[in-house]
Amino acid sequence: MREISYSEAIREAMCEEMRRDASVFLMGEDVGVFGGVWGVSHDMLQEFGEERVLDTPISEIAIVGAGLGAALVGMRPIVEIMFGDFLMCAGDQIVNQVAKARFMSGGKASVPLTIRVTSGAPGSAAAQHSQSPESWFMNIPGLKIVVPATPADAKGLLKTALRGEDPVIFLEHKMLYGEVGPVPEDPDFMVPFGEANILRSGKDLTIIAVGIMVKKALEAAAQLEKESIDAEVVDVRTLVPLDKPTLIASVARTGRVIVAHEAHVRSGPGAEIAAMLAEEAIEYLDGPIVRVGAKNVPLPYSPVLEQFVLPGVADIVRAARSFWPAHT
Amino acid sequence: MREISYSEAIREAMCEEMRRDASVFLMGEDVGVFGGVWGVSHDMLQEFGEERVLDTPISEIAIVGAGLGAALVGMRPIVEIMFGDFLMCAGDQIVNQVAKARFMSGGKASVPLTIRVTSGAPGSAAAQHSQSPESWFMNIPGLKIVVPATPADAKGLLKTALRGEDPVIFLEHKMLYGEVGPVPEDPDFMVPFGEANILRSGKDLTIIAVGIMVKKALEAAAQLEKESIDAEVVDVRTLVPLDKPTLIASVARTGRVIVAHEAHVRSGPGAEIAAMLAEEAIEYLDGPIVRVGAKNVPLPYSPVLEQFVLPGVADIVRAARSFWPAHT
Amino acid sequence: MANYKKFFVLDVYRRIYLVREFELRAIEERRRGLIPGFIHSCVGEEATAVGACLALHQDDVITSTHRGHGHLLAKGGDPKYMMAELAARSSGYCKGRGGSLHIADFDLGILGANGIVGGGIPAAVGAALAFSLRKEKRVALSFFGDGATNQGSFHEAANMAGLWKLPVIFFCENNLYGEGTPQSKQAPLCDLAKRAESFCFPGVIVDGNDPLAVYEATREAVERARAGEGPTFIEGKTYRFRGHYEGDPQVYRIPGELEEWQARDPIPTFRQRLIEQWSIAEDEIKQVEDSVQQQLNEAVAYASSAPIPQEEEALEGVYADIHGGKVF
Amino acid sequence: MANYKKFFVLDVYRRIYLVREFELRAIEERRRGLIPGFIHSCVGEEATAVGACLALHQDDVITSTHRGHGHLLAKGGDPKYMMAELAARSSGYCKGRGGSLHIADFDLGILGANGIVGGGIPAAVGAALAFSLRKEKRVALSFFGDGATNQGSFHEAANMAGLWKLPVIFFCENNLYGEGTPQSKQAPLCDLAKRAESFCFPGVIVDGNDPLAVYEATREAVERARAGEGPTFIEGKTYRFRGHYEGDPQVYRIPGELEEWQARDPIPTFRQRLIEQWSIAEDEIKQVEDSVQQQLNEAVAYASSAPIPQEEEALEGVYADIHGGKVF
Ligand SMILES: Cc1ncc(C[n+]2csc(CCOP(=O)(O)OP(=O)(O)O)c2C)c(N)n1
Ligand SMILES: Cc1ncc(C[n+]2csc(CCOP(=O)(O)OP(=O)(O)O)c2C)c(N)n1
Ligand SMILES: [Mg+2]
Ligand SMILES: [Mg+2]
Repeated sequence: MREISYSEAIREAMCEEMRRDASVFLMGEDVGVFGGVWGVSHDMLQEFGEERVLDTPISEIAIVGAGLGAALVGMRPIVEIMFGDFLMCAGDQIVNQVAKARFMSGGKASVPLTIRVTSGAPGSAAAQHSQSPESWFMNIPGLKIVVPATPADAKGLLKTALRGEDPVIFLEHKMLYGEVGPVPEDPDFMVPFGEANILRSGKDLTIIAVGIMVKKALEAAAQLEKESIDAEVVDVRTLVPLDKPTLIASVARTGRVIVAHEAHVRSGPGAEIAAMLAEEAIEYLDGPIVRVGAKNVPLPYSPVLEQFVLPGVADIVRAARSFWPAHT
Repeated sequence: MREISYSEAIREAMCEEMRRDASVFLMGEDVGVFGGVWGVSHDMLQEFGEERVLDTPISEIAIVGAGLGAALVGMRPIVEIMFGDFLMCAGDQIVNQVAKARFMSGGKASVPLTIRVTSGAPGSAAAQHSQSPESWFMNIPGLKIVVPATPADAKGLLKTALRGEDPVIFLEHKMLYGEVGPVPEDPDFMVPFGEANILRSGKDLTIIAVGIMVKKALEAAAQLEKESIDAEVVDVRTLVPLDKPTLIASVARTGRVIVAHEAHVRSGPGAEIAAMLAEEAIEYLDGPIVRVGAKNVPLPYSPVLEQFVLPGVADIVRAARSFWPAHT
Repeated sequence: MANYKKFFVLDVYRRIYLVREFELRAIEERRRGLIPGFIHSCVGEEATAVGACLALHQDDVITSTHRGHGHLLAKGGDPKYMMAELAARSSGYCKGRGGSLHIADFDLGILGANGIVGGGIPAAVGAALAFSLRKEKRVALSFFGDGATNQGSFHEAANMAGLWKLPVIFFCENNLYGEGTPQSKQAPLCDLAKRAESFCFPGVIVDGNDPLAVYEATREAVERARAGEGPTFIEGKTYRFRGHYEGDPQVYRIPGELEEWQARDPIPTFRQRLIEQWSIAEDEIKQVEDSVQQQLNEAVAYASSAPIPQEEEALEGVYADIHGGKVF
Repeated sequence: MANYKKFFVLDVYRRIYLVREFELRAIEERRRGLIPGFIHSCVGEEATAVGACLALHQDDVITSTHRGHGHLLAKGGDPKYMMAELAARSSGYCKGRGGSLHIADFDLGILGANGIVGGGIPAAVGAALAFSLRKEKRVALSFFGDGATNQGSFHEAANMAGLWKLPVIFFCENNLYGEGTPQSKQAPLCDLAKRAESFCFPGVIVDGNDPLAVYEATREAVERARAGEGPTFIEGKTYRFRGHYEGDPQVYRIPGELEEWQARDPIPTFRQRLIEQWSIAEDEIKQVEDSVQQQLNEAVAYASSAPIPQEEEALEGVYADIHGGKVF
């Protein structure tokens, strides 16, 4: 299969859907002339014109709210929020308007709105440009939350979002944009929501990973293999809906589990995953559910401090070894 | 001890601190002439005047942001956000400004800002006026999150907030305002953060409860007693900081745990509590960690639907019985 | 103005009378227990709702507020389904899930009432954006109060609309209060229409108690919008006769103010004009009034006997697609 | 204007020259690897920063932006500690935790740069509120860009300030771009000072490339503020010579625009005026320039040899009070 980057995969999904469906359009800060500050929408303005690739004012409330309004009258907007950190500028629109429109209207409102947003620490971007808002809206019924970890998933999950009828928060990790991998060319290639992906089978330990930590979990698994620890790596792919059956089945096989994400540990996405397992899979557990995530401090500017705060391969390896005290 | 309501206890804490410390003032929508839409600040305008009890425009961003700015130059503002649901209007100020100011400035900024906010469902107030934002900001380092369940704690915890140096989100459950209980008159009575309160000792089961669910947990425990189930009820009192040692010790004694809160189950405060226990106390557990909370749907207007969605005494009782299949 | 045909002005009267009587009936039915939730009545403000919506087509859209009954009725909402919604019934507009604050009907172009002050304004802009992108000659009109002009959402949405010359009308019902705080204590200017200048579209002030004046101002704005000339801000000066919500003690009112405005009550004033200006017989007016009363009797009867939702209905309508139940 | 003393104008020159050279040096040091993070330089916009801060006292406060180096230097920031912060060192202003986007020094009245567009404006209003409540004659000045005037935070904060006549100055540096989008595509008007009319305080337009014109406008605003006459909005028309951030491909620039503005470069322009208008000898100017170069050499030397933070420092300064470690 031809290989393209995560960034190109996202662009391809947008372009294909915009060609296919006139109701899809893209709007956000600097998505047009600039091509997106991360370059994801480069040259889309040229292909689709100013009416379908809209540079907006720096107005997150209006961007999300206008996306909602356009969706309510039949469009399928993609709105880009440049950094996940800025989602909170539009907090009310996301939580009280977008998420609840369908339910409050008795199921009549359809909000096929995709909010594309970058997440994660790109390196020394400090506390307001490095956050992983993975769990910020998980408590809010009505939203779906998608965390692609590979180019293929980025494309396939985005297509599912764009063809669906529900609002989706689509989290693109900045440090994954450059990742290259095989991506199907089939224009109808879609990855369904709510299906976790077992990327590596293993019998000793399950590593449930979110977003960029999938890559690190695979690296950790490769290291652990040398220590004769056979780790299974599961990519959740979507946090809402969460594929409980796959996660539970994996834990049932291995009896040990690490949940890894770049978000802060406290009330990160791992909290929900761990709590779900502690409720529904406790009988399979042979040890604690260990969470690996950013320490509970804002992201620091200094590379030394930042690396200390962020979770890495070594943290997963260390956590895995802790299940077998002889190893540590 | 004399008994006063939760609402009066909050008012008393504010008044005492305002008398004691000229840098404390109250600002929010309708807190002055109206006395707060929940009546909490009634007649405070009369005592303290327009310069210390400020009616603001309907501008949550400005209210929280002005609180931050005033705090940065030495004031100790109390800002009231009328409904927890509206916190998201000021999401950026809370998450990116207030929470991070100290850290980002290398520890130099002090933000002694208390954000008082109502939470919970008052009955048929529907999806935008009933939410329990208990966990919305738990992922954000830099904030403290306080959930008083009794009049005494309301007063004592608020005083700790007002005399502290850190930003606090102080969640007042609307249906607790009328609760009456003993409250110390000592003007220096304070309840420290990070100390859970064991309200009822029991040996069979620990019910960790948040906010209004403390009351319901006690009711459930009384019912369970009749079925010879001896439940311990622990009030977390503060979600950040969380008193892990007390929670773990309780679970170590009982081996069974229910976490109860009014927030939605998914990624509610119980997710973090359960995950923490699954990580640090799993060896003590004789069964699953059961979460009792609102179902994962927006709060409905209809009383029938709302009661179905909200967690109640019966849900706790049912969850408790599930540990002893013979009971169910 | 005398140019209006008799049947037209009689119909205008029917509409404002319907709004008034609907509100009074709803208040009455709330007192009697049929209606469980809050009511923010628009008694005294019927002329803005009716005058504005008269200038719209059915396929034009509105967004409304917490004080929305008049807007909804004026845009074609059926009192039966509205009353049933207020009574939290399955056959109400939102199947009992939304209540007064969240009534919506997409077939009628009612994109929703709103519980968040200023929360619906961006969606109206988004709808207008969709109309503009699709080259449809439809317009969006957003109702909001004086208090809402102090929200960031208003500013961001108005800027976007002015920038892109979208077919949207910002209709501000300036009733001199935001909850218990006078408008003069919420903003430093009393003619809010001036705020349109920040966004380079016209701001028009109109007697909000005169339905024909409102109609004419809105008609002009609609014409401009349909002609691609962009938004208009209309400020209707009016007054709320009852509490912010039913039960509001109204301690904040300036003595004499209510009486002054009641002397300009839109209902009897317009009724008198029917007789004097259009020589309509008392009898004919009575007939209209009777038919409205009849309609409301039916609405109340309908609501009273409409089915109460079943518990499980609470789980419907959160998502279009629940992925095999995984999203709950 | 010719009235200014020679030592004063020479000092003004020293300041703008310092800002320019600091930026160039920082850019150079970033290229050489001393500085790890992004730099949003203010090259071309030195006169607004310097002119505005000249009108302030040390105990007046400012809030700044992502393009804040000039503001901070102008308010008295020490290039040594600034450079050390950019180099992520322990002796930087924020101990390496904040970086360029978050430099603050409360002793100098620098309440903080900001990574959120418009994010610092409400805090300036809050500081002004505190000054006003305490009857201090201090003022707050908030710097922000043209793009920030489209944020809800600006609107809410400006309304509150206008309403309460607070001693705050809204200083808009209109550099014709917000990131890659021209100002004219972000708002429907180019004279943003007009927006002050919405809040009933004066809006003043000034040549942002002339430090004395900026100084005079700000001095007047400061006088008004200290006299209790409320806020002023000052719009300094200026232009950014370099990319939005270092590395920005700048595809969005209108051909010829940069050259036009470079012809009005504030540094050589003002230098020439020193010679022509104040008859200052080339030699004297050179001396000033040399001393600035010397200062910057020292700053870079200081930063280069300053200690790199230790990992554990990341855990400091999140809270004032960590409750026995429980908050992590
Ligand atoms: C964001 C937000 N803040 C506060 C409230 C509480 N609240 C509901 S209505 C209201 C007053 C609104 O005033 P205005 O916009 O003038 O409308 P009116 O009630 O006068 O029709 C307030 C403060 C809210 N619903 N949403
Ligand atoms: C709320 C928010 N949205 C978007 C951004 C990304 N961003 C950083 S600077 C910038 C442009 C700001 O333009 P302006 O206010 O004119 O300031 P300038 O960069 O021109 O000095 C943008 C969009 C941000 N930091 N914060
Ligand atoms: Mg009003
Ligand atoms: Mg700019």
